[in-house]
Amino acid sequence: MTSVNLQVNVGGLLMKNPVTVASGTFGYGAEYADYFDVSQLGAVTVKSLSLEPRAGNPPPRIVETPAGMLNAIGLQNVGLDTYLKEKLPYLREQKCVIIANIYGNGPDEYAVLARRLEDAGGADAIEMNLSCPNVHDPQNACGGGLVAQHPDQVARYTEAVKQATRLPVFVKLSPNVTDIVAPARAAEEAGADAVALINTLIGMAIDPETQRPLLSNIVGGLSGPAIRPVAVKMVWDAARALRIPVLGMGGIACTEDAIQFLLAGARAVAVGCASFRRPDAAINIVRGMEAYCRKHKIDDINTLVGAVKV
Amino acid sequence: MTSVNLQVNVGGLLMKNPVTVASGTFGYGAEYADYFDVSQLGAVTVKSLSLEPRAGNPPPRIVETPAGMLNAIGLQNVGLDTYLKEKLPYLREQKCVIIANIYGNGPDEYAVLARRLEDAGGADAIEMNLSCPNVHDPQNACGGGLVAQHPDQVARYTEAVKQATRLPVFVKLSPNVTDIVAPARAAEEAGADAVALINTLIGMAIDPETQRPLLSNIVGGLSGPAIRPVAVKMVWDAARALRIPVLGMGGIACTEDAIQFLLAGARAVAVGCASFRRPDAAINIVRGMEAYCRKHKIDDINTLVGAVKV
Amino acid sequence: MAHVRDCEIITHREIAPDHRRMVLHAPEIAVEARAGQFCMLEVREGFCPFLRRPMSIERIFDDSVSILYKIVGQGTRLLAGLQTGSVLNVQGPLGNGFPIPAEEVRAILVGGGIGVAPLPGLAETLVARTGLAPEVVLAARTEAHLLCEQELSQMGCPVTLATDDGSAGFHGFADKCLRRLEPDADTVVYSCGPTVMMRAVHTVCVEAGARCYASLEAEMACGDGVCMGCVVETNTEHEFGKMARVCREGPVFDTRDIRWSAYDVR
Amino acid sequence: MAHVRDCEIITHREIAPDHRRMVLHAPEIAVEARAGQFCMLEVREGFCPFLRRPMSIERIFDDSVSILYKIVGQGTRLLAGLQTGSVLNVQGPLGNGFPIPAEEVRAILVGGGIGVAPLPGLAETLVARTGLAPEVVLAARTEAHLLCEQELSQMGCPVTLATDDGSAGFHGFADKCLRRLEPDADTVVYSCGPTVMMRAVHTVCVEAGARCYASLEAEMACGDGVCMGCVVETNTEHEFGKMARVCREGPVFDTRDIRWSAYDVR
Ligand SMILES: Cc1cc2nc3c(=O)[nH]c(=O)nc-3n(C[C@H](O)[C@H](O)[C@H](O)COP(=O)(O)OP(=O)(O)OC[C@H]3O[C@@H](n4cnc5c(N)ncnc54)[C@H](O)[C@@H]3O)c2cc1C
Ligand SMILES: Cc1cc2nc3c(=O)[nH]c(=O)nc-3n(C[C@H](O)[C@H](O)[C@H](O)COP(=O)(O)OP(=O)(O)OC[C@H]3O[C@@H](n4cnc5c(N)ncnc54)[C@H](O)[C@@H]3O)c2cc1C
Ligand SMILES: Cc1cc2nc3c(=O)[nH]c(=O)nc-3n(C[C@H](O)[C@H](O)[C@H](O)COP(=O)(O)O)c2cc1C
Ligand SMILES: Cc1cc2nc3c(=O)[nH]c(=O)nc-3n(C[C@H](O)[C@H](O)[C@H](O)COP(=O)(O)O)c2cc1C
Ligand code: FES
Ligand code: FES
Repeated sequence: MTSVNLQVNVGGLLMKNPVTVASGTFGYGAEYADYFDVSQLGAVTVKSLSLEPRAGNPPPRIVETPAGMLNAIGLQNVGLDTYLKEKLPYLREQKCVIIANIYGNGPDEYAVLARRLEDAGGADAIEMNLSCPNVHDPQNACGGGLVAQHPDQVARYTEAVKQATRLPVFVKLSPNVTDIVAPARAAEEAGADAVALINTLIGMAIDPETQRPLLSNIVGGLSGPAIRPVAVKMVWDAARALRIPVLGMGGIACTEDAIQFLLAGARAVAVGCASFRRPDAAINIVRGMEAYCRKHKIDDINTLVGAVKV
Repeated sequence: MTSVNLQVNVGGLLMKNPVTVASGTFGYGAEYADYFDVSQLGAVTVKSLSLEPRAGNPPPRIVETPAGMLNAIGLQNVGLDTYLKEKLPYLREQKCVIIANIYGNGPDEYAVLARRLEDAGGADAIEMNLSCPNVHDPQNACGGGLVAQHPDQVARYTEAVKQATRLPVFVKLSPNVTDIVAPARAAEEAGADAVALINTLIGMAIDPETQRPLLSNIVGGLSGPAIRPVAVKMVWDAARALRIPVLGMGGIACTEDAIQFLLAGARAVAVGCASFRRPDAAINIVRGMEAYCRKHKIDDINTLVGAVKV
Repeated sequence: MAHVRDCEIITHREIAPDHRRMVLHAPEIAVEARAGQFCMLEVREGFCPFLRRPMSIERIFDDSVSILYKIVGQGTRLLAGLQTGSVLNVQGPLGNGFPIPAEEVRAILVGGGIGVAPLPGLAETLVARTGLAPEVVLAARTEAHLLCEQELSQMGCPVTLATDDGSAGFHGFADKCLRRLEPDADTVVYSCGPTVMMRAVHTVCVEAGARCYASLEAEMACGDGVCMGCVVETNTEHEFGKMARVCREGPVFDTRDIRWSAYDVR
Repeated sequence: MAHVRDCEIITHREIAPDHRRMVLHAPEIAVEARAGQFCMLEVREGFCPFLRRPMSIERIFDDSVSILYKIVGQGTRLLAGLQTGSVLNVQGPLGNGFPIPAEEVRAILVGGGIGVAPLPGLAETLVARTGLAPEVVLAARTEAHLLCEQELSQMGCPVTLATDDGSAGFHGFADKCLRRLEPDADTVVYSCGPTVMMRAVHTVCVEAGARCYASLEAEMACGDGVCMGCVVETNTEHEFGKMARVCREGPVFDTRDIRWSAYDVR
């Protein structure tokens, strides 16, 4: 076997390997350039971008939990303009493939974000964050909850973005649903090119001494190895039900974790808060995948996708 | 302060302290008698009982995960008759308060189980397991999923049991729902005396070497400290929405964990798979609660319930 | 009666590549333990790894027990990092030991790889109770992986070695080697090792009409009979029917009671 | 440029009850580090605890750095258990150091409790760059908790002690003690310690017209500016507006830039 093909096509986005990073855990790429050449990743997914800069929630925003963490950042980000002016040039210079994760109030803002990103060459794919537990979208027309918890809303938001851009559109879903297939299918039917899952699980922690929540936002999103089994299961469910690809994430820390997601049906994976512990986690997984394929005599990583033997 | 009141009333069940064990993690009580006097717990909750003995799923049934585990036991149990004949006498002799967790196919079986348990003096309260991810109830009239994922079914099952017994009835719910309040409220409106939550989160793990699921049942239920933040959040949601009490569980391993649940609104708590690691985990929490109350100058543990300062 | 105790590590030595013996100061456990029982070890504080690790008791001393283990994954690697004098939380003794014949009887012990772990204690008990040292077949992949030969020889056991690669003793598998020892209806065979080995040993015993016991392994969460995680399919009914708990009804089973074919699907 | 490296623990000593100093062999980190920067330590392998622990660099040597820490919870307890010669994964140097005046200027360092940690390195740098040893106020609850007095004295720093209980030096808080030293508009004050102390020091400096820098703490996940977890409210705009990252825009801030009142609600 001379070489292993690691290239994957995620709903029209060509990635030279199936590894990206999870939005909000890798900044805008440059922050981790000290540790490795970030252009070697299949793609860099940037922190959720909103039209205007967002200040996020008051601190404390972080709590450590067993094998994971809760965050209640609240989507603090530089906003679209600053992204295009100050963050994008570095990523383009490095020749990174860019997945721009976006967050808006209502479908129109999502659409504007997508269109302006496309126009400015600010993204190679759009990931719609419909599932952040730390913010509230007043235009989610279904009496509270996350957009991703309401299939009809998922469809509405997805359609708006699909009409606004020709870039591949990924819809990022929440695990806090009775059946992940419902919103996933709604996204597919509305034209999404892929679904991304999972976002964090809603959680809460209380300090028994002060008797107050440990996050100023009271609740936050749970991530990390703790949630990996939940994520693998949801990827498996979604991948079997859909024709469009799944971008899998949730607790991936090493190659073996990433392989589980591919076997469960993910076309590509994103490494999230594991980077906080090991900034080179994602690139090590790229290397590990190649080694895994050689060991198992696999010449194309795509053959692993959904190949779990049940 | 002379003494601390630890007694709580969970929907009519008097417990001398707010600590029981989670069904399926403590057998029928006698198994742990080597380690401590199990009658010192507020109650002993027994493994789900079905009318007939159940063989459960084929092995492997257990996978370790970060800060937790997946299980796919499939409710293997001795069945009601053997329970009454061989397990109950010990519990009664020890003067344990008994929460009998039951599982049936369809509402009628649940009702029969509850009635027969009451008639035989086999329980002081009934906990309806409507949320086991490892079995399939063919009579759940909603096209798959768990009974606890369908509020209308929760109501139907709860009503059947409430008509069959005068014992306090607890309804055990699943975290795999979009909004825990919906099934919780359905249980309350159908007459439940308390809700118990959370059961395990559905999860999956794949062996990257063999490329096969690590559980013969493919999927299983995730428990342990990993899921604690999810459980605390759901207890908080349910407790604020309901008038009936909440029995909280999910990842409790020490006193501080248990206090979090009380502060979030649980009237009592259940210690689950933490007992596997430390068989005396539950009784240590009883002791720890008393110490906590003394330290914080609390003379009645009930004042902590729902007292989180938000 | 089982205990949960912080136990001091009295000695901890490498006995073969990736194999270690640990002696634990555990008076309450030692006094109750019988050959073939096991302990659950909390390999480190915190929740990663979350579960205890089951380990057979190798030998039972006055106020200590020894274990013999192979480094295979995270838990055993952490175990290997513990220093003499440090403390390990041990739960045990758990499960049922090997059935010991009341009178003098020919016994053959078959241990494969790290499966030899409970056999020194068993040999010792057989010598003490029946007055007769059992014969032993020690099998391993290569010579370097043969364990406890000296120990067993010193107890007076005639030891036959077998290696998969022929680097020491008989060239071939344990069951072949056992067959050569010609067990008969008056022989009792005890085996512990890989499932395929125990199954083959069982087959030999069935043909020879010998009694045969095997010490099984299974994924365990509680070790105490409460989680129902560790079951094996049996031919007869136990407390929970034909899905018997390895930790409670076992780990030692009469091999005729095991539904060996259930392993085919795994 | 930050690095992630396995570093050998060269020395590890208790310097006061529950307080330790650890010297780490970290040539790449040492060569880049400046006083006031910090490292993120992976206290142990595995996922419990999940996050690294931020620790200020105390002093910078040729090919090593030292840290000074207080045992307060699980992470620092595990750190305390690491033996000399063992290896710790270290990420650093991170954040911005203390601004160092170009010319000779009166500097006063105020350290409270374990907050003294970054001050020895700062004093050393000030001596090297400005030729003048800074004055130091060392404050702690009791005499036993006063840290680094000898070290700082040896660098030529006039050290004033202050204890909450009067068991050594000035009886009272650090800000009172600072006021007695009469800082003025030509003084630069550096402080590190409990938030209430730094805030009080800030107030003294505002009144005196002195420049004042403080090294802040916050819950950190990444230490690298990507998670947005560690923010503090500021009065001026930074890269991410008025919610500045302690790990990136800090940990050292001009105290006039901090919205101290934001701490009231916590
Ligand atoms: C009753 C009993 C007695 C045993 N006695 C010994 C002994 O004396 N010496 C010895 O070296 N080994 C023995 N084993 C096997 C030993 O428990 C495993 O090798 C060990 O748990 C592996 O842990 P790990 O973290 O290093 O490996 P990992 O592969 O990382 O373990 C992952 C998970 O799988 C479980 N697991 C892995 N292998 C086994 C196994 N073979 N059996 C049960 N669970 C397993 C672990 O408990 C853990 O939950 C025994 C097993 C049982 C059930
Ligand atoms: C930039 C910076 C520099 C620091 N320098 C030092 C130093 O030189 N010496 C020293 O002893 N301590 C220092 N600290 C504080 C130190 O990081 C905490 O004491 C330590 O993380 C506590 O960990 P633990 O597991 O023992 O405590 P736990 O209370 O169990 O920690 C639980 C969680 O809270 C976080 N946490 C707890 N306390 C703090 C804190 N004060 N600041 C930030 N996060 C915290 C931990 O990182 C962890 O995520 C510094 C903190 C920061 C942000
Ligand atoms: C600190 C933090 C910030 C995050 N911010 C975002 C975000 O801005 N947009 C988004 O879609 N997801 C965000 N996420 C969710 C992650 O992208 C990812 O879906 C989740 O963390 C699960 O993956 P992990 O367990 O590997 O971290 C964030 C997660 C963390 C931990
Ligand atoms: C091995 C195992 C078996 C279980 N069996 C049952 C059961 O029979 N009935 C039930 O209602 N819940 C069962 N559960 C769920 C627990 O009662 C509890 O809801 C869940 O484990 C969460 O608590 P924990 O994280 O503290 O373990 C089981 C859990 C485990 C780990
Ligand atoms: S390990 Fe739990 S029943 Fe055997
Ligand atoms: S700790 Fe992550 S941004 Fe500062």
